[in-house]
Amino acid sequence: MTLVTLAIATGFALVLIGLLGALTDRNILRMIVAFTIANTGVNLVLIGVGMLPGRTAPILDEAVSVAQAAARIVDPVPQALVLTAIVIGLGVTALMLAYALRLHQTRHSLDIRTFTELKW
Amino acid sequence: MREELRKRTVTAPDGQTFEIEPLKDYFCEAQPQVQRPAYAKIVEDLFNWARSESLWILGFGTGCGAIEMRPLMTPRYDAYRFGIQWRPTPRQSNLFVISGYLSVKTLKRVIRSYEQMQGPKYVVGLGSCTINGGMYWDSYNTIKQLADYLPVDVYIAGCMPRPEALLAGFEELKRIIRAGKGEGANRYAENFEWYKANQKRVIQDWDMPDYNW
Amino acid sequence: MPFEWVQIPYALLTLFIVVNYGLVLTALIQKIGARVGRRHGIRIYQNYVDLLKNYALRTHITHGVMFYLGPVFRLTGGVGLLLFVPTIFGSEMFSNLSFAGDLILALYFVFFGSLGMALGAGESGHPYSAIGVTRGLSQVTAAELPLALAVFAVSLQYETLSITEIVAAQQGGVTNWTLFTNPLAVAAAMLSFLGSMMRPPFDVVLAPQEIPIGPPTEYHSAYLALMQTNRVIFPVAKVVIYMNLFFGGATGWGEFAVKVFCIYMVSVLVGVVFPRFRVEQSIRWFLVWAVPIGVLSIVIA
Amino acid sequence: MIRTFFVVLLLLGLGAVFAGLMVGYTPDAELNATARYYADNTAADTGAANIVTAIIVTYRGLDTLGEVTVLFLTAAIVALVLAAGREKDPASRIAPPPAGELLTTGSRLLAPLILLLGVYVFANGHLTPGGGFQGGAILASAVLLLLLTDPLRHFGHRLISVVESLSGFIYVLIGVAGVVLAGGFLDNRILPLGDFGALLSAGAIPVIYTLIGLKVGAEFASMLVSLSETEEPR
Amino acid sequence: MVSAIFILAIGLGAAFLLGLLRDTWRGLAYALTLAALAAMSWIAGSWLVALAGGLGPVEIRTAGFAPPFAIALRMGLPEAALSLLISLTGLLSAVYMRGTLMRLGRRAMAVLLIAVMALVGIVLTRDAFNLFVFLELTVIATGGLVLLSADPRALGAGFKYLVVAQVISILLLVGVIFAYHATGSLNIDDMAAANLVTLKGGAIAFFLMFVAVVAELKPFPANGWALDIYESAHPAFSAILSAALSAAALIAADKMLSIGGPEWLPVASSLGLVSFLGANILALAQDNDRRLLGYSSIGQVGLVLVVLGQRDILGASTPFIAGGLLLAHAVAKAGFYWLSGLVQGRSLMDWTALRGHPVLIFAFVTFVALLLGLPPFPGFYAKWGLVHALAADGRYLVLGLILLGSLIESGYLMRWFGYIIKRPQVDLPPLPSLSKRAVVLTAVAAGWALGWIWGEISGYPNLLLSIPLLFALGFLFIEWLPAWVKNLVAIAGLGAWFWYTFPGYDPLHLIYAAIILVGGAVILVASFDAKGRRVGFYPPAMLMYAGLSMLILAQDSFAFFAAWEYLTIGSYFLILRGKKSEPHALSYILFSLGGAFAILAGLALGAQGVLPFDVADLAKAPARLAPWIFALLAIGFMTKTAAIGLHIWLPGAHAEAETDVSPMVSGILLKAGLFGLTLLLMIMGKQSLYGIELTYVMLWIGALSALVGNLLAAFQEDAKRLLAYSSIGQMGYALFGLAMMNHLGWLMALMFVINHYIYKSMLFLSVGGVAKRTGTRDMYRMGGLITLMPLSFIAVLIGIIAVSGVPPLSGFGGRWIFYNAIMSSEYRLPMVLIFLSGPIAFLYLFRLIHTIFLGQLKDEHRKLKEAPLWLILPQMLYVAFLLGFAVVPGLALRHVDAYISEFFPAHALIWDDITITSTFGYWSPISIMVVVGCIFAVLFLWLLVLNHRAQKVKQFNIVYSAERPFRPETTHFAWNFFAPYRKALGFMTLPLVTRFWQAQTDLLHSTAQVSRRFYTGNGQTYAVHMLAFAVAVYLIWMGS
Repeated sequence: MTLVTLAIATGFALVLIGLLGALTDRNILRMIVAFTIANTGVNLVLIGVGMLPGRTAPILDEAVSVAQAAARIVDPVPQALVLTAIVIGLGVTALMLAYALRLHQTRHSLDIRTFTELKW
Repeated sequence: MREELRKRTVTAPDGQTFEIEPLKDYFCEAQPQVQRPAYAKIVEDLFNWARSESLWILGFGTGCGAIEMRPLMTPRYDAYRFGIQWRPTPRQSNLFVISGYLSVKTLKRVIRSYEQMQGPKYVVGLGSCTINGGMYWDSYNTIKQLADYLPVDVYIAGCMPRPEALLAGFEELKRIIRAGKGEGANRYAENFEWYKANQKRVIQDWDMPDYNW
Repeated sequence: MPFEWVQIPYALLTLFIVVNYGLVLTALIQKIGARVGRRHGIRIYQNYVDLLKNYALRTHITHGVMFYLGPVFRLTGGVGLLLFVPTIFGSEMFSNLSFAGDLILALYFVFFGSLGMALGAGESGHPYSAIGVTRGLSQVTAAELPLALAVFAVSLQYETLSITEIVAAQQGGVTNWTLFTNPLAVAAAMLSFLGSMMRPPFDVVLAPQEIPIGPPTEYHSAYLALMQTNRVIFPVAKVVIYMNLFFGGATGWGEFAVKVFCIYMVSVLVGVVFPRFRVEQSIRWFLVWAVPIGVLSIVIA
Repeated sequence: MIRTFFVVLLLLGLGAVFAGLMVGYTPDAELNATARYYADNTAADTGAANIVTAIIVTYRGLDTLGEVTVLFLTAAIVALVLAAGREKDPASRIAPPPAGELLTTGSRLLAPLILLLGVYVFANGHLTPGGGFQGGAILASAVLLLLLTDPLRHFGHRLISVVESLSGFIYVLIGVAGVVLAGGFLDNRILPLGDFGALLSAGAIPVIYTLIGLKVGAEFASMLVSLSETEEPR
Repeated sequence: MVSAIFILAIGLGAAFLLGLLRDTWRGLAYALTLAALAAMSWIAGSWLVALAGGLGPVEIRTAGFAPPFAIALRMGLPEAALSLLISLTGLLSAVYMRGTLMRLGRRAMAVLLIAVMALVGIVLTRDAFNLFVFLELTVIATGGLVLLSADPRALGAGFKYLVVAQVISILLLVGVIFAYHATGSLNIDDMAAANLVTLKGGAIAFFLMFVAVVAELKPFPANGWALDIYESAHPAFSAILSAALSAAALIAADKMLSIGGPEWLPVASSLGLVSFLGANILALAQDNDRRLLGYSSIGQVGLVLVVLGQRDILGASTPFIAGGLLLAHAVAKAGFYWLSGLVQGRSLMDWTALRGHPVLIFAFVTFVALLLGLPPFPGFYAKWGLVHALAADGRYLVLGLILLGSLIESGYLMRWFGYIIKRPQVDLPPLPSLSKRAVVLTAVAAGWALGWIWGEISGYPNLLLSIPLLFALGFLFIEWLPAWVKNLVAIAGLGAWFWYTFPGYDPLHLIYAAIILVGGAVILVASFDAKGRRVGFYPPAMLMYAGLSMLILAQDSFAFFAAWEYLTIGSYFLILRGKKSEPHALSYILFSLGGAFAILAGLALGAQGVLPFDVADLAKAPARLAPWIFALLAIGFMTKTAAIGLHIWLPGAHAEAETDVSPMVSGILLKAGLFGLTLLLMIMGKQSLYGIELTYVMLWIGALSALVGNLLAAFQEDAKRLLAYSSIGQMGYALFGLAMMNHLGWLMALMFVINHYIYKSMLFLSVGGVAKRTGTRDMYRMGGLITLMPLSFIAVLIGIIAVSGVPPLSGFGGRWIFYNAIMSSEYRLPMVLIFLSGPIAFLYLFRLIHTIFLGQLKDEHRKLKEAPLWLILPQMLYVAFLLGFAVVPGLALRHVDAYISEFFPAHALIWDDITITSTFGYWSPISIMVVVGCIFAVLFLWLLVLNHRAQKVKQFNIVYSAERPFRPETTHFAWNFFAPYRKALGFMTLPLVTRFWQAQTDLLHSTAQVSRRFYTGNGQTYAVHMLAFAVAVYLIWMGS
């Protein structure tokens, strides 16, 4: 197993673990943490997919000239994407935390099962 | 007076209220009139013959004497061959056989039925009870003389009279009719006040119009 | 068939003959019924006397316009029915007013009188009248069905709806009668005939003693006389239709008298030996026994 | 229990999907067309040495604008959410014990340094690893430090909000300028590309990254401040 | 033209600018927000105009580089339309939410702006990852906007939404990155060009992207979270969610499908169908208005997804169809949600508050019509096109399920409308806010405008521009006039239209036209009786007449079907006006729409995709399909004529309608079905299916209808129900006549058409007049009215003689033709039923006249007056006409007879001077009349001579077994009139059909009740649903 596949496999495993936590734990804070884990896993997958074995970071400097760049650097696109993904994940997490805070303030509970007044 | 015959106030669907006077509103109040015979005597004679040969008896047994009417329908007496038959409705009958004693309660029904028959109409009193009360002469609740209440054409005496006597009585009635003397309905109309007074004297709970059309 | 004025007196003549024939016939049939009970029964002219008496009554009441018109409707129905059907085959004189319509007219005109009568009886306000009418209407729905089927079968058989032509097709011997050429239809029709003659076991409509006498309970005097007149015309008119459709019609008054009598007697014979059916019983009876025969007749035709 | 079992079953299904992806995956030996284009042309197109930065700020600038907007949005909503639950009267809150002298002085010493580092990181985003987001986060960490050391410190929402909004608005304006002056929305060539590898090069990229840095720092700070203000009394 | 990128830039810039404002400058902030939204709308609108003007789609590059190296946007016609939709919805919602936004301040406004911007971004972007970014922006903005609600439960709903959104975003991201890996590009067009699904690993990657985007459509059953938001969010936000977000998500799904290629179209279709059906079924069980609307949204979106999934056969018309459905849905649903903000209660019953506010009711009706795809709204054109395409390609299952779903949808929407109009009004008046009402009315205007636009681009004559329809709609604007003025206008309109179109009719059409237009005008005479303004009567009535008159003029199938829908809707509103008509009107509209769908399917099958399709070309339908087409159309038309099995709507609908409405819906409306059947049989003739001749089946249906209709009529206590059941029987006769497929059968059917119009209108009017005076329709409560209401009595008398077919009135003519017709028919067995049902008619007819007019007069009726003059007047016209028609039927019939000879030459009648002769018999109406009249007159005179002195007696002067009656009530024999008959044949009146349909609806409702338990309200469970949905789709896809 190469480093790349290992990274991707680990990423997927994190996603699954995160989802398992998010779907079975009743506490909403722990659900949020679990989603963070899953997001991390996704980010890892993103990076892993852009990885080309044995290449270097996509920064042009003395070590990597423009002419050699195509042969020396890894795929820069996933790296750019992962940044966006991280930030978005962060935003959603923050929002969920704020929700959790408000839910706790108004309902004095963090159990997801208590917020079922809307149903059917 | 019975509750359903008392005056009452009703509300129409459109909301207005008004009074109902059942005796007035439900029943015709006209008095009976004396009916003249046909202008030509020969026509009237023909009619009288027809009337006499077509006696339709109201199927209303008022007392025990009614038992003597049934044999008339049997093969033994077979009154049909004399033009006599029984009708279930007073409208179509013209002969009322008061069969035996007549209680006051029944009298009321008899009067109503008699008045609902169409003239000319005839009354036959059957048995002694209709003549003088018979064995019920001192009963507080039967009438004694039928003729006080209805215009009787023929009395058939006996207690009971046998069917043969009835047949004989009918033959007598036919003779009377043919002779143009079967004018009971007209007598009733002429002496209406008198009959009514007699009737009302015995019938205490009079709750019908004076004449039942 | 063009109309000529002379047809009016001819039609009246037919009417006259039929009325007298009917009066005598009904008395005769009553007499026969009495003889079954070992009585003498009424005199043969009794119907004339009763009729005369009723016309001669001196007092009358009326419950209203429809009550007044009911008997008129009734008798119009009877007279009309008689006159819309040719009585004597081959006779211009006694083909009456059949130029106005064919078999269908006759069949539907049957209801004209009943309808008017029902309305008149209804206006009398007597509950028994209405009960009688409901019984009559209920029974007629099932009783008419076999006849309708039979008529349909017969008109299919002769491919015409004209009564005259149907009669014509049956001429030339007894075997040409529908009775023999289409026995199923005739059987169905005759069962239906029983139901329409107001005789036991199908006389629950009048049901004397139970609902006094049903629709005519309030009728009397001339009203009743009109209805009595109808009662002698109407059955004869009806029997004439049966005679024309199924029994070869009549070529002369003699044949007419005999055939009508015989056909009429069918219902009498049944009537004197059977007790009365309730409405639902008679409906079931017709549906179970008569209708299948009728259906069979049109399926085969 | 049944639920957990069911979830595990589902995740196994999802795992199968992922396994399918893994099976179908072979690492590229060569860069694909897009990546090759970036490797070959970034320097010429944008003048940025850090290809990732070029992609983030220019090529996929719209994503980044969205990203910034996500943060802005989150900050706004967090403020909304928390404002709704905030107690009206700050006076009723019981003051925690004051921070010690050591903490206060130490944080005062560190904060400017941290801010400086942050500015360095985003200002050099087009040349070295790092950039506006990273720099902004570092900026916000200074605020965090201050909040941790002195929970009573009151930050001016106004300043944060002005920085946040103004930087965002200018970012959009620069984007629009790209439409007007150059090839399209967020085109960095509205400014000269300059010398490859210099600090002031790569057109508008350093400007945008600076704005992003400021904005991200302000957003995070705003969120942190909002959260700190909801701290419940003990 | 301003670049489309400015829509995004303005939204964002304004959002950021809002942050610069002081928190207290809320007015300014609000103004800025509105200005930004208006500017966005204006840009989108200007693009829409330009693109509609023929400009091709424009690609917008960002950063100055070509895709896939930089993100590209595209502005095409669909994008422009949806951008406009989204930004306008945002603008209007912002206007609507003024109070809330002002309270919460600039941050909330910024969130709103960003939400709208992000939605437009989803629409415009052509980049997969960019799509993800905008989706996430939408998610977060939604998370924020949910908080605008005053409902404390919204918090929980928002959190559930975020949980599910996390799962979705994980799937989407993984999908995007692997898709990028497979194709080397993030551009959607590149992915499509590279045939992603065929690449290694690409299929699963696509699957993940696809399922994530579809999940944004809130597909049934993975949508509990969305419903909670719909229920608890601010209505204006729900409007955005339902209208704008759905639109955006749909276009995202469309982009995905463009990548996935044809292989994924069936998947999309199936998911859409499941959503459409499932959501609509579940909506049946809802009693919360917003949740119901949420389900309806999900259903509608599912339908559009189906359309997208059918693009392989829809081809170039996909945008027209999908757009029609989507825009109609968006406008209607946004309108509904805005309207729900005006209603204070949350139960469906609380919407009764709208009653008494005609404008709001009109808004509601418009929205319902938009949603259901009724003409002239875009959904109608869209469904028309969709159904035709599906039928042409043989996708019958999809077609059937779509129609079924639509029917269910109309079920709960129409039921709701019935509640609003008829249920006891709650004491919570709608909010008086003018701005909110203005927003709602804008949606109404938009709906009608869309209708006009779709009419213009449909390629058909614009439905909104037909004169009869405009005439009917015109009554909306003169509702303030008194009823008699409107009535005059209506009568004049009908007359003028008849005069105007008169030259164009052949004899057959002339009969129908005369009944509809002249007959309609005569019935309208009775409407002069109404007092006041009678709001809400004339528009639907004239809509019905418009539909009817357009129906007989229709040449192509489109015009025909549109007219059919018009008359259905108009009559529905008319029927609903009755006092207790709510359930009956509902079953009417459901059966009618079901029938209409059958007609639609039949026409579509017949057209085989060739449009416009002349109805007469049905004759050229391929032999394989012809019987099916025939059956579908026949079922549709027979629904209208209430043939047995499809009849249960009729009695209630006709009986509960108003006095002058009953004759309209009975005397005239039923003829629409007969007209359809006439056309159908004339064009398609005899058809066999599996060796069974369909006309033979129709014969049986007609005969059974006649029998059961008559039988049931005999057992009714309610006079108008009696007449209604009688109509079923009469229509059975007519159906029978048509199905005989011979000359005389048709002549009889057409005679029935005329006769039934006359006597049923007359009877309904007279019975209605009596009911009006007596205050009841129960016949046993009446009685003895003959002297009080003699004219009504005469009308009924003549009517029943005519109905029963007794000579000498015109009914007999029908029977005579009927007998002659069956003589020449090949089939015998069904006749048995007809023969049986004939005399049964006497039962109910006698009951009708006896129990009302004869028998014993009731105390409280002693002072009744004759029915109002305006009701009597048309009745007397009918009486005169009946008598005239009885004497000279040839005036009308001989032309029809000649016309029918073109189709069935055999057995034509011979019309001599006074005698009518057929192959079998003859009939002379005048002679019969004269003979009967003479006999009657003579006998009457004779009786007068004898009994002229008869004593008039009163009602209790009857022989009563020597007693006397007690009360009229106990003496009037009327209740359970045919008790012995019920004993004999009552088994045939068991409500089997009612039970059958009841069982169907019960089944649907219990399914809904059981399935809704599935939505436990637990956010985690919803996430599990989501995941399960994804896995299930995967497994199904793997399996196929």
